[in-house]
Amino acid sequence: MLELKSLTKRFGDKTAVDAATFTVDRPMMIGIIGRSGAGKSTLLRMLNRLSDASDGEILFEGREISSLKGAARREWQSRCAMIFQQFNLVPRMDVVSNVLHGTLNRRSTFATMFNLYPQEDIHKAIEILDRLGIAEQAPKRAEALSGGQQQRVAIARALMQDPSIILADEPIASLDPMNAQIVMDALRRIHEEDGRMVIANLHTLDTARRYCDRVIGMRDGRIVFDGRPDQLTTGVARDIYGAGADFSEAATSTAIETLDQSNENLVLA
Amino acid sequence: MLELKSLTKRFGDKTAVDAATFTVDRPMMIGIIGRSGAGKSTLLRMLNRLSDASDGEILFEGREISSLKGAARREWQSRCAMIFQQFNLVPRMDVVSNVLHGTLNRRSTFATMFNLYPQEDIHKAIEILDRLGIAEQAPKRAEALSGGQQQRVAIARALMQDPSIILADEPIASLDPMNAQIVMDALRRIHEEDGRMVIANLHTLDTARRYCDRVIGMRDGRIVFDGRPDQLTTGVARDIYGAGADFSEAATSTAIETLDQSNENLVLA
Amino acid sequence: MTDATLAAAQQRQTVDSIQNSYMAQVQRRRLYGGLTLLIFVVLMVSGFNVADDRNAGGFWDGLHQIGDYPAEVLAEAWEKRADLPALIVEFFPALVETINIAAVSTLIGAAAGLILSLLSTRGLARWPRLIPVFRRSMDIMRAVPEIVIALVLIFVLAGGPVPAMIAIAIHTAGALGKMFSEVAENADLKPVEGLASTGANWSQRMWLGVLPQVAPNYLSYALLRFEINIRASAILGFVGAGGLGYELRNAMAWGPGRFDEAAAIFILLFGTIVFFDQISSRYRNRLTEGQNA
Amino acid sequence: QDITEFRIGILGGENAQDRMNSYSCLQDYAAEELGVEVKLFAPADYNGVIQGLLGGTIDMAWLGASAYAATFLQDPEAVEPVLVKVNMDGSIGYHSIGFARKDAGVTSLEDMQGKVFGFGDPNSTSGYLIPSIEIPQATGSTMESGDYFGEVKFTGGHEQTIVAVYNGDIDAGVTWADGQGNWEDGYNSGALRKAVDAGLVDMNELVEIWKSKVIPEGPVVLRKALPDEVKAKMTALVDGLHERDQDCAYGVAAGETLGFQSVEHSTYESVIAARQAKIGG
Amino acid sequence: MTAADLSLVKTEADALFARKRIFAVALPAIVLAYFVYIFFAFDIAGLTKRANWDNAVTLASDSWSYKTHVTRDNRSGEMSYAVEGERKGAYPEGQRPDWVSGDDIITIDLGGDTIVRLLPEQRTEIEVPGFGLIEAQAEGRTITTNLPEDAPDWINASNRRVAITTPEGRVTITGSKTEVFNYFPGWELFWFTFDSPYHGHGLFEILLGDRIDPTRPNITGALSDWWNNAMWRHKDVAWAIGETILMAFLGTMGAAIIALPLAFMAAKRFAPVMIVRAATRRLFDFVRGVDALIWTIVLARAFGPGPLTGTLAILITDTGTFGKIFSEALENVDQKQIEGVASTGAKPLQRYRFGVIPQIVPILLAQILYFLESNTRSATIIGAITGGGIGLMLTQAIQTQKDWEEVAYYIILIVAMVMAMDSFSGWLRGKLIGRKD
Ligand SMILES: Nc1ncnc2c1ncn2[C@@H]1O[C@H](COP(=O)(O)OP(=O)(O)OP(=O)(O)O)[C@@H](O)[C@H]1O
Ligand SMILES: Nc1ncnc2c1ncn2[C@@H]1O[C@H](COP(=O)(O)OP(=O)(O)OP(=O)(O)O)[C@@H](O)[C@H]1O
Ligand SMILES: [Mg+2]
Ligand SMILES: [Mg+2]
Repeated sequence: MLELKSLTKRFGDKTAVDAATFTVDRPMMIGIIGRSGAGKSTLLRMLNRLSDASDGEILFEGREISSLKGAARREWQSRCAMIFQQFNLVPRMDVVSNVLHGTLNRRSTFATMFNLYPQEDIHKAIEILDRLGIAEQAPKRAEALSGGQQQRVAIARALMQDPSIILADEPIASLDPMNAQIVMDALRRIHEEDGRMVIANLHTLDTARRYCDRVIGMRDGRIVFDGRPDQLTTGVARDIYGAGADFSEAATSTAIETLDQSNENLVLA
Repeated sequence: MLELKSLTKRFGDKTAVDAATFTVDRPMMIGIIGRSGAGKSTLLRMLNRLSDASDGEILFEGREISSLKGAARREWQSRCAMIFQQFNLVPRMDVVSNVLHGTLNRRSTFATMFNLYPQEDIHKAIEILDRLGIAEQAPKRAEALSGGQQQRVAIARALMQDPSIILADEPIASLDPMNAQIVMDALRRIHEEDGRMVIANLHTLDTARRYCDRVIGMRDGRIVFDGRPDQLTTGVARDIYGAGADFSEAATSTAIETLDQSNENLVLA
Repeated sequence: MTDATLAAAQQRQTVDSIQNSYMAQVQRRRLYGGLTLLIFVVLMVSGFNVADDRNAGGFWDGLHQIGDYPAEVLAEAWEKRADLPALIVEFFPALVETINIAAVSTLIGAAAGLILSLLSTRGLARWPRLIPVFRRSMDIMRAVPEIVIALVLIFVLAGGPVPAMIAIAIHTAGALGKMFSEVAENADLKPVEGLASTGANWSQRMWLGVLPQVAPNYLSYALLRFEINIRASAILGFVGAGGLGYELRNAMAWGPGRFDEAAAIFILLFGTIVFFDQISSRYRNRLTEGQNA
Repeated sequence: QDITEFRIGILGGENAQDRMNSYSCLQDYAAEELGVEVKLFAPADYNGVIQGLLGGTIDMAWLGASAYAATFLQDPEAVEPVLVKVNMDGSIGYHSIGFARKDAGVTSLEDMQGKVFGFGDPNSTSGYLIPSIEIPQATGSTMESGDYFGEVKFTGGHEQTIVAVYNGDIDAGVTWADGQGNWEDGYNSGALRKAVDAGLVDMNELVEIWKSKVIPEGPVVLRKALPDEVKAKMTALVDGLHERDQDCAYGVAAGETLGFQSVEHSTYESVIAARQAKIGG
Repeated sequence: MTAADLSLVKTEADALFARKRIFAVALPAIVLAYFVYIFFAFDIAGLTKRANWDNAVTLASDSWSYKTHVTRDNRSGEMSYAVEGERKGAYPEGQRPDWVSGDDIITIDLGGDTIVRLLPEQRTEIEVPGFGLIEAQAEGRTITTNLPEDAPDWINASNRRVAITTPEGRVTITGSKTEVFNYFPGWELFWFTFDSPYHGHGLFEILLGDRIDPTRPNITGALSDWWNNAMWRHKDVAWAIGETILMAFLGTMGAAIIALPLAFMAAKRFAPVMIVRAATRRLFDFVRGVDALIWTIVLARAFGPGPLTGTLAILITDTGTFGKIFSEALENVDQKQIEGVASTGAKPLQRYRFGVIPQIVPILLAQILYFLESNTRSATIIGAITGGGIGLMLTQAIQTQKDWEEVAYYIILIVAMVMAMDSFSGWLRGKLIGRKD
C-alpha cells in the first residue's frame, strides 16, 4: 500500500536522504533506526509532505503523493498523522483544543478561527484521551502536562485525524524510561487495535526490536538494513551505527529494567 | 572566646533557632549537623549578622556582637567570614577581584568603583589562591570555574578578610565527592595552620566526624547534642535526625569510596 | 465478568462527566470570549463615532484629501530642491541641540533611574521601609507629561534647551526606574549576600554585586530611551523649547514659501530618528544576545 | 445646497482666554439661526484653523491679519473676510510694540544696535510679520543676526517675549497692545496688560522703544463655498451681537468693543503684501 | 606552583587591574567631558544668573492660593470685587467680601494689621506695620506719594505707577485705577460660583439640611451647579479627560488591529519575498519616524481639528511601532508549534491561528497595554495641538497665564489620569497574561 521509489532529499551539496526505496504491503509497525544525522527525520517529513522531495516518488495505494499541491497535499497530511520528538503542541491551549487540531483539515477555516468545533468532535476527542488514559487532563493547558502526557496528547491529536498512517519522529527521545514505555505501548496498541500503519524513528535498538514488525536501518541517508527485528544482530547494528568494536547496546538503551537496576544500585550503595 | 546566650530567631510564628547556647573557648573546628530546616543556616547568618537575632546575645572576646549597627556591624562581618553552599561569588568578575572583595570593608566606595586595590593586596590574593591550589585560575571569570574551584575562591575571599572566625554554611553540599574532599581538607588546613576558628554546617555525619573537633547537633531549632565526634553514636544521630529504625548513614554520605562504587555500578549496568 | 462491565460502566461515567464539564467550560469560554469581543467592538465603534462626531471634518469626507498637504510640501520642496543641501547645513546646529538635549537627559535620567530602581527593589533597597515612597515618586515622575514640566519651567528659566532637558530627564528617571527595577527584581541575590558577609557597604554591594548582572539589560533599556528621547526633545521643540522641532513647526506653520525649509528639517529629523533607531536596535540585540549566550 | 452642521474655529494666541467658553453663547445663537448643529474648535495651533479653513472642515473663524494673509496666499478662493472688531475709540487696529527693560539703558531702537532682539511667534502679525518689515525701515538694515541687532531670536510667543525681556534674557522684544490707555497699565488690552494683571511684570521696569503703524484687526472670515444664505445669516448674527447680547459680544471679542463692522479684502492687502514679501525674501 | 610561575601570575594580575582601572576611569571621564561641553553649550552658568526665582515663587504660591481683587476705577470711582479679577468670579451687585468695609472711605483689611483705605478724590492710604502710613494720590496720569526717594525694594514707585507688595497682599496704583489684591490659601469657588445659591454652604448642610434653592432638591441642584461651575468648568474638564483617553484608546487599539496583519508581511518567516518585507519594514520606519506631532499637521488639512485627527495621528505612528514590535515577535516564534499544526493538514490561516497567534498573544497584549498607558500621555500633548482633551485646557491655561491654581488642577488631573491608566493597564495585563506585574 505504501511504496517509496528512490526518494531523495538534498540540502545544497548534502544528500540527507539518498534514493530510499522500500515497499510496505500491509499495515505494520515499522521502526527506522540510525544514528543522528542519518536522515530519519528528513524521510518522515517527506512522507508527511512537510518538506518536498528532491527526487523520487511516494505512492500510497497507487496514488502519487510526492507531487501533491495545495488542498490535495493538505488532505494527504490529514490522512498521514505525524508525532514529533518535542510533541509540537500548542502549549498555551488546553488539551482538548490541541486534540481537536487533528480535525482542522475537515473543518471550515471560518469556524475554526473562533475555536468553534462541533460537539461530537469534542466528545470524540475526550474519548480518545480516555483511551490513552489522560482524560482527566482534558481541560488543562498542554504546557501544564508532563512530557509523557504531552506526547500522549500528540498521539491523541494524530488519532483525531483518523489517519491511515501514523508517523512518529523519535516519539520517546525526550521522555524518561517510564513514560517512554507508556507511549510506545500506546502506539503499538493503536497499531494492533485500529490496524493503522505506524512508522517510528527510534534511536534505540531494543525499542525497535521490542515493538516493531519490521526495522529499517539508515546510515548517511541510505537504507542499509531492512528486515525483521530478529535479523538485527549486534554486527548489523554496528554497521548501521558505524560504531567500532567498543559498541555497547546498553549505552543507548532506554528500557526500564536496565536502568532500574542501576537506580537500585544507587539506592543500595 | 565565642559565647552564645540563648540566641533565638523567630520568623512570624515559627521559631527557627530556639535559645541556642554554647561557648567556645579556643579556636576549634566545629561542625553543626541536623536535618534540613533544623535552623543551621539561620544560626550562622545570625553569627555573621546577615540577619538580626530576635533574642539572646552573641559575645566575642567579651564584646557584644548581636546589637552592633552600621559600620560596627560591617567591621564585625569583616572579622567573621562566611562561606556559602552556592559560593555566592560575583560570577561575571574575575577570580582575583572576587578574592579582593574580602577587603571591601577596609576600602572606600570610591576606591571600589575605580578598582583601586593596593598592589600588595592583589599579590596577597594570588598567594592565597596559590595556597588553595588555584592560582592559575586567577584571571578567569568566576562563572567559568567548576563548583569545587568556585568554593575554593570563596574560601580565598574569606581568608582575604583575615578573619578570626570562618563560618561555612554547607560548603560541600553542591559539590561532588572529589571536590567536597578538597574543600574540607582546605578548611581543616586553614584551621590547623592559621589557628582560625571554623564553624561549618554539614549535612553528613561522616564529614563532621572526620574533620571536626566538636560537633553540635540541632533539631527543630534547638541544640540537642554538643560533644566530641566520638560521642556521636548512631543512636544520637537518630535523635538528631529524628529518623526511625530504618535510618542508614549511607544515605547521607558523601564520602568518596561509597559513591564511587555506585558510579561504577551505573557504568557497568 | 460483572466486575468488568461495572468497571466499564464506571469508566463511561467518568468520561461522560469529563465531557460534560468540558462542554460547560467551552460554553462559558465562548460566552465570555463573545462578550469580551462584543464589548470591545462596541467600544471601538462607538468610540470612533464619538471622535468622528466631535471632529471638525468627518473621517470619510476627509479621507480623499489626506495627501493634499504633503503634496503641497513636496511640490514646493521639489521646485526648490537645489536649496535643500544649504538648508540642511543651516539647520544642522538645531539638530545638534536636539540630540544634546536627548543625550544629557538620558544620561541624567538613567543615573537617577538607576539609583531609584535599586532603592525601590525588594531585597536590594537601602531603606526597605521607603520602597513605597520611591515607587510612588517614580510613578509620578513617569506620569507627568514632559510638556507640562517644560512649559512651567520656561517661566522660571526662560526658553532654551534647559527646561526641555530637565523635563525629559525627570520623565526618563521615572520610566527607566520602573524598567530597571523590574530587571533588578530578577537579579541573583547570592553575590549580594556574599559581599554583605564580608562587611561591604550598600553602595559596594550594589556596584559589585548587582550592577554587573543587570548592566546589559540596563544599557539596552537606556539606549531604547535615548531613541525615544530624541523624539521627545523634537516634540518639545514643537511647543517652544528650542531645537529642531521648533524650527520645523515654524516652517510648517508659515505655509507656502517655507515648505522647502520644512522639507529640509523634516529630512534631518527623520534621518536622525531612523539612524539612532537602527543603531540602538542593533546594539540592543547584541547586548541581550550576548547575555543569553 | 444645504449644510448639515456649522463649524466655528477659534484661533489661539493673541485674544484667547477661555475661548470655547466665551463662544458658547454665539454657538447657541448660531444654532438657533441656522437650524443645524454648531460646533466649536479651538486648536492651540494657528495652523490648525488655517488648515481647517483650507480643507473645508471649518466654516467660520476670527483670524489674525497675518493668518488671514496666510490663508489667502495658500488659496485665494478659500475664505472671504466679512467683519472686523471696532475698538472703543472707533478704530479697527492695534499696534506692535517694541519694549525693553528700563535699567538696561535702552530707550529707543538706536540703543539696540548690537544687542539681542526677540520676535514672538513667526506666524504672528504683531510678534513678527509687521515688525520684521517696519523695523528694518526704521533702522535701515536687515533683521539678520549681526547686521543691526547683535542677535535676533524667536521666543515662541508674546508671553515668552515679555518674560524674556523682563528677565533680561533678551534686550528688547515685540508684542501686541491696543495702544489705548496708559503704558503703566500695560495699555487697555494686550499681552502686556495680561502679564501685568497676572503679577508677572511691573510696567515701571519696562519702556516702550518702538510702536508700529496701526495693524488692522484680523477679520471674521467665512468659507466662500458656504451657501449665500448661511453667509448672510452668520454675518448678520455677529454684526448684531453687540446690540443683542452685550455679555456675549464681550466674550466673543475678548473685551470691550463697539461691536463689529463689515470689512473688505482690500483692508488686508498691505499685510498680505508684507507676508508675500517675506516669502519672496 | 613555583615561585617563578607565581610572580608571573602576579604581574599578569597587576596588568589586569591596571586595564580595569583605565576603563573604570575612562568612561566617567568621557561623560564628564561631555557634561562640560554641555555646560557651555547650554550656557548653564548664564542660566543660573538669569533664572527668575521670583517667578517660580509667584507661580508656586499662586497654584495653591487665590487672590481677590478690589478695584477702584480712578476715573469713575466705581468699585468692583472679583475673585481672580474675573467676570465669572465677580461678587454679585451689592455684595462684597467681609474684610472690606465703609462707604465713602472704603477700608480694606488685608490682615496682619495691613490696612488699605480708599479715600475720595482718588486718594489711597496704606498702613504697613513697621513702615508707617503710605499716602498716594492720582491726578490724571500722575501719582504723587509721600514715599521717600530710597524706598525699600518691596515698593516700586514712579510718578505714573506705584506697586507695593507686602506679605499680606499687593496694591498697585495708576492713574486709571487702584487695585488691591488680597491673597488667601485654597481654590476659591471650586465647588460653587457666587451665582449659585449653594455657595458658602457646607457639605452637611447641602446633604442633610433644608432646601436651599426652593425650586430644586439640594443634591441635584448642588450637583448641577457644581458640574456647570463656570469658573472651574468641571463638565468640560471631564469631557476633556474622556476625550484624551478616547484618543489614546482608539489610537492604540486601531494601530494594533492594523499592525497585526502587516507585521506578518514584515516577518522573514511569513513573507519570503524580500521586497515585500523590506517595503513593509521601511513603511513602519517611515510612519514611526515622522512622529505623531507632524502627522497631526498633515491630517489637519483632511479632517480639521478635533479628537479624530489626534486619534489618527496616534494610530498611524503606533502602527509603525507595533508593526516593528509584532514582526520581531513573529520572527521569534517557535517553529515546532506551527509544524505540529501544519502536519495535520491545516490550511494556512489555521496554521497562523493556532500555530502563531497563541504564541504571540502575550507579547502583543503586554505591548498594547503598555502603549495604552504611554499614549494617554501623548494624547495629552497631541490634543493640545489638534484641539481636544485636557492637554488643550492645560496649555491654554499656561499660555494665557491665567490662574495657576487652574494649571495646578489640570496637572494633578493629568497625573492622576495617567497613573490610573498605568495601574489599569497593569491590572489588565496581569489578568490576561497571568502575574508578572
Ligand atoms: N533544513 C535543513 N537544511 C540543511 N540541512 C539539513 C536540514 N535538515 C536536515 N539537514 C541535514 O540532513 C541530514 C539528515 O538530518 P535528519 O534530521 O533527517 O537526521 P536524523 O536521522 O533525524 O537525525 P537525529 O537523530 O539527529 O534527528 C543531517 O546531516 C542534517 O544536518
Ligand atoms: N526568611 C525566612 N522567613 C521565614 N522562615 C524562614 C526564613 N528563613 C528560614 N526560615 C525557616 O526557618 C527554619 C530553619 O531554616 P534554616 O534555613 O536555618 O534551616 P537549615 O538547618 O539551614 O536547613 P537546610 O539544611 O535546608 O539549609 C526553616 O523551617 C525555614 O523554613
Ligand atoms: Mg531527527
Ligand atoms: Mg541551610
